[in-house]
Amino acid sequence: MKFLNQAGAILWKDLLNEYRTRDALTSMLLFGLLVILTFHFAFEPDSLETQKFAPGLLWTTFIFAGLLGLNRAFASERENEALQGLLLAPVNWGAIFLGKMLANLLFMLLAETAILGCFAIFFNLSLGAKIGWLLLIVPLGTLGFASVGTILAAISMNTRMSDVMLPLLLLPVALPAAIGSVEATAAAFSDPPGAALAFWLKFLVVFDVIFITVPLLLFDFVLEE
Amino acid sequence: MSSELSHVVRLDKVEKWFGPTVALQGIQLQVHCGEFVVLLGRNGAGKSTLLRIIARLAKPNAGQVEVCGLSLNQEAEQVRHRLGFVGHQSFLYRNLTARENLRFFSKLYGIEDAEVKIQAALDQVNLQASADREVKGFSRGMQQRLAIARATLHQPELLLLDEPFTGLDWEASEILSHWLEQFIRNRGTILMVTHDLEHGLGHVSRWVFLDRGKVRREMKGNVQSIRDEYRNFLKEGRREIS
Amino acid sequence: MRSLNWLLFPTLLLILISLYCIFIYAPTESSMGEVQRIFYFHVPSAWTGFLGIFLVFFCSILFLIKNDRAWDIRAAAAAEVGAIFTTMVLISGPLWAKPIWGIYWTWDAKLTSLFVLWLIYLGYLLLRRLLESPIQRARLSAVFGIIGAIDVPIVYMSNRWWRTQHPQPVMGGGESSGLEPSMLFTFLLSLTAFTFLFFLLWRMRCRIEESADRLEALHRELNTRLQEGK
Amino acid sequence: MNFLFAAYTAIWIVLSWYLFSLSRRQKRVENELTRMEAKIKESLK
Repeated sequence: MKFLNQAGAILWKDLLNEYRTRDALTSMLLFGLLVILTFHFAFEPDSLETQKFAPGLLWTTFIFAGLLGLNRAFASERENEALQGLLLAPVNWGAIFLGKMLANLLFMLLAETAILGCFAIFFNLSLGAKIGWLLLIVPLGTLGFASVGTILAAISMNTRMSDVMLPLLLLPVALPAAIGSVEATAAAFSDPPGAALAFWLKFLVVFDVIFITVPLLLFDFVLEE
Repeated sequence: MSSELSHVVRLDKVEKWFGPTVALQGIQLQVHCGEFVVLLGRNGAGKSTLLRIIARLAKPNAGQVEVCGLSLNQEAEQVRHRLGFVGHQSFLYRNLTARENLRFFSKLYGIEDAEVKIQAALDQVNLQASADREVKGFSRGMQQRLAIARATLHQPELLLLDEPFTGLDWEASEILSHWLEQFIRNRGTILMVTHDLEHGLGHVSRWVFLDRGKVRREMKGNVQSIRDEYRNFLKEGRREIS
Repeated sequence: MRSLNWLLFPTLLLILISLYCIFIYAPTESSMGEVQRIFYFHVPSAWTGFLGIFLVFFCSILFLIKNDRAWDIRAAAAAEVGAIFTTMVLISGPLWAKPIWGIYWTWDAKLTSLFVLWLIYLGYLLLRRLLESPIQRARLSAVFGIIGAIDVPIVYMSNRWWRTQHPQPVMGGGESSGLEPSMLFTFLLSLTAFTFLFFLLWRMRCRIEESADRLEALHRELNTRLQEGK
Repeated sequence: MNFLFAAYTAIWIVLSWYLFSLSRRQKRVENELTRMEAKIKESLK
């Protein structure tokens, strides 16, 4: 029970910290809008084409906006030189991982809903019935990125070029989550939702389970001096 | 406040190196309950490394470390309940208010009826006025006082201080020294690292001289009596090197 | 070179024999012609690439359990040698695909997961270079080694299932499907030769790290002697 | 035919470069080691 309180405390601190500065959310959202702008000029899609490209474009925006958020994952500890304060506390470091991951997940989901909204408006995409499916696919896919991303952010924060190191480590490892999410979204977007949708959702669940338990076991080694 | 234990801190043949440079060699050190021990020495003598090893922020390459009778590797979590650390950095979150910082740490340390204790801690270091102001507006002195409140919120038995007086104005140093006296009076144990002899050393019970990673000498007595001893200790060290 | 002898000579011998088999003994494959001989070192180097990441996984776990520098050295060496072999695969693959399919790269499940494996290797090696403190470097690269290794089969699975949506020319059929006995023999021989070569290079790389550690220990020894002014 | 030759030489170039770099690193460390041992012996006198 103490484990959840501690994770909750870290989540509460990160939410409060983000509420005060709001720098992670704004940067992610602005980045999303910029990507949509570049997509417009790069592809000039009419609504038929965007229907076909939507899953790929959407998730590319989510992934790279998510990367910005993950880069900020341990920023509050780094900028305030407060990481040692956490290590001094009698905290199971898995709780730190859980708290940080949930915070990152929340920020990414918030940014993604906004980006999805802009996407629908700018590319006048009729989401309508698909919203239901998206409410299932987006969190599952983002959870995969948030969990692996949090532990890799904790690893790359110790290197000199952490904002270059994180994408380099995360993108190959999180590729299955990207494939699963895009395929599931594509299946959801086809009029009678494709048969593969159920399959890829199950795949995402398996990926998420693996990449939440493994980091929970390994996180003690990541924070040690 | 502290259990009757022969030694609060025991270091046995502790070694620490970073690649080719050796930081600590064969350290034998004991700190008994209620003692106020000060580690003296030039910068780079290994004082801070030693403190970080006791605070379990760093692991020794060899040797045994025991805090409050608990070995650091097995019972790390119990040790952290009994240990308070104040260093150069304050470990505080600048965008949160003083009260929110203390609330966060009280949750981490699992402290019951936290609000009452937070208010008491803030009164003790007289930061009640700015309790709900964001820490980023605090002076260095105020931050250090808040850091002390944070480090002692969970009533630790052992307080580790890493040059706490650096950068403090007169008033903050006074509050800090008074506060240390009080901590010692309630049978707490303090291990402090410093290289200046001006502040808060009224109640020191033992001085440990550290140089080039080794405990060279231990002395008792008040600040005045050891001042010149410390000066020629430094001169001696310098001659050997050159 | 004492400990290397039992590895060096058999490896050299195996390589020479397999070279002979690949170019002379094995018959030319009917449909693809001479260029099919690339198969005899393309697939074995892929196998050694996967062997490498498995060893990184295995040694990293043992390092985290035992906290013994020797396992960290073995993991790092396995990653470096594995990366070399994966590079060889990514060079020979397209050179084989061009004459047969007319295209340099097919996003086929095997080749794509090898490409991701290569990226994971590069991430691992770059991570090791960017981490200054030896303790942290060992531990953090072990953690990433484990995560990366767990990910490789998942990448292969997701690619294979992705493939079933729109099938593409699959690279050279199954490993040894429809091979004449002499071809099969040459393939297995080349496979053992590559495995021996892998372990030889791995052993050599470990020895360099070990002597570098001894050097560092001597430096420490010298520093303490000088400090003490003895 | 020349693709076979190209693939084959490419592989052996990569392998021999790596072998060469391994032996170079090995030699460098070994020289340093012998030099260091000499220095230690001399500082013992």
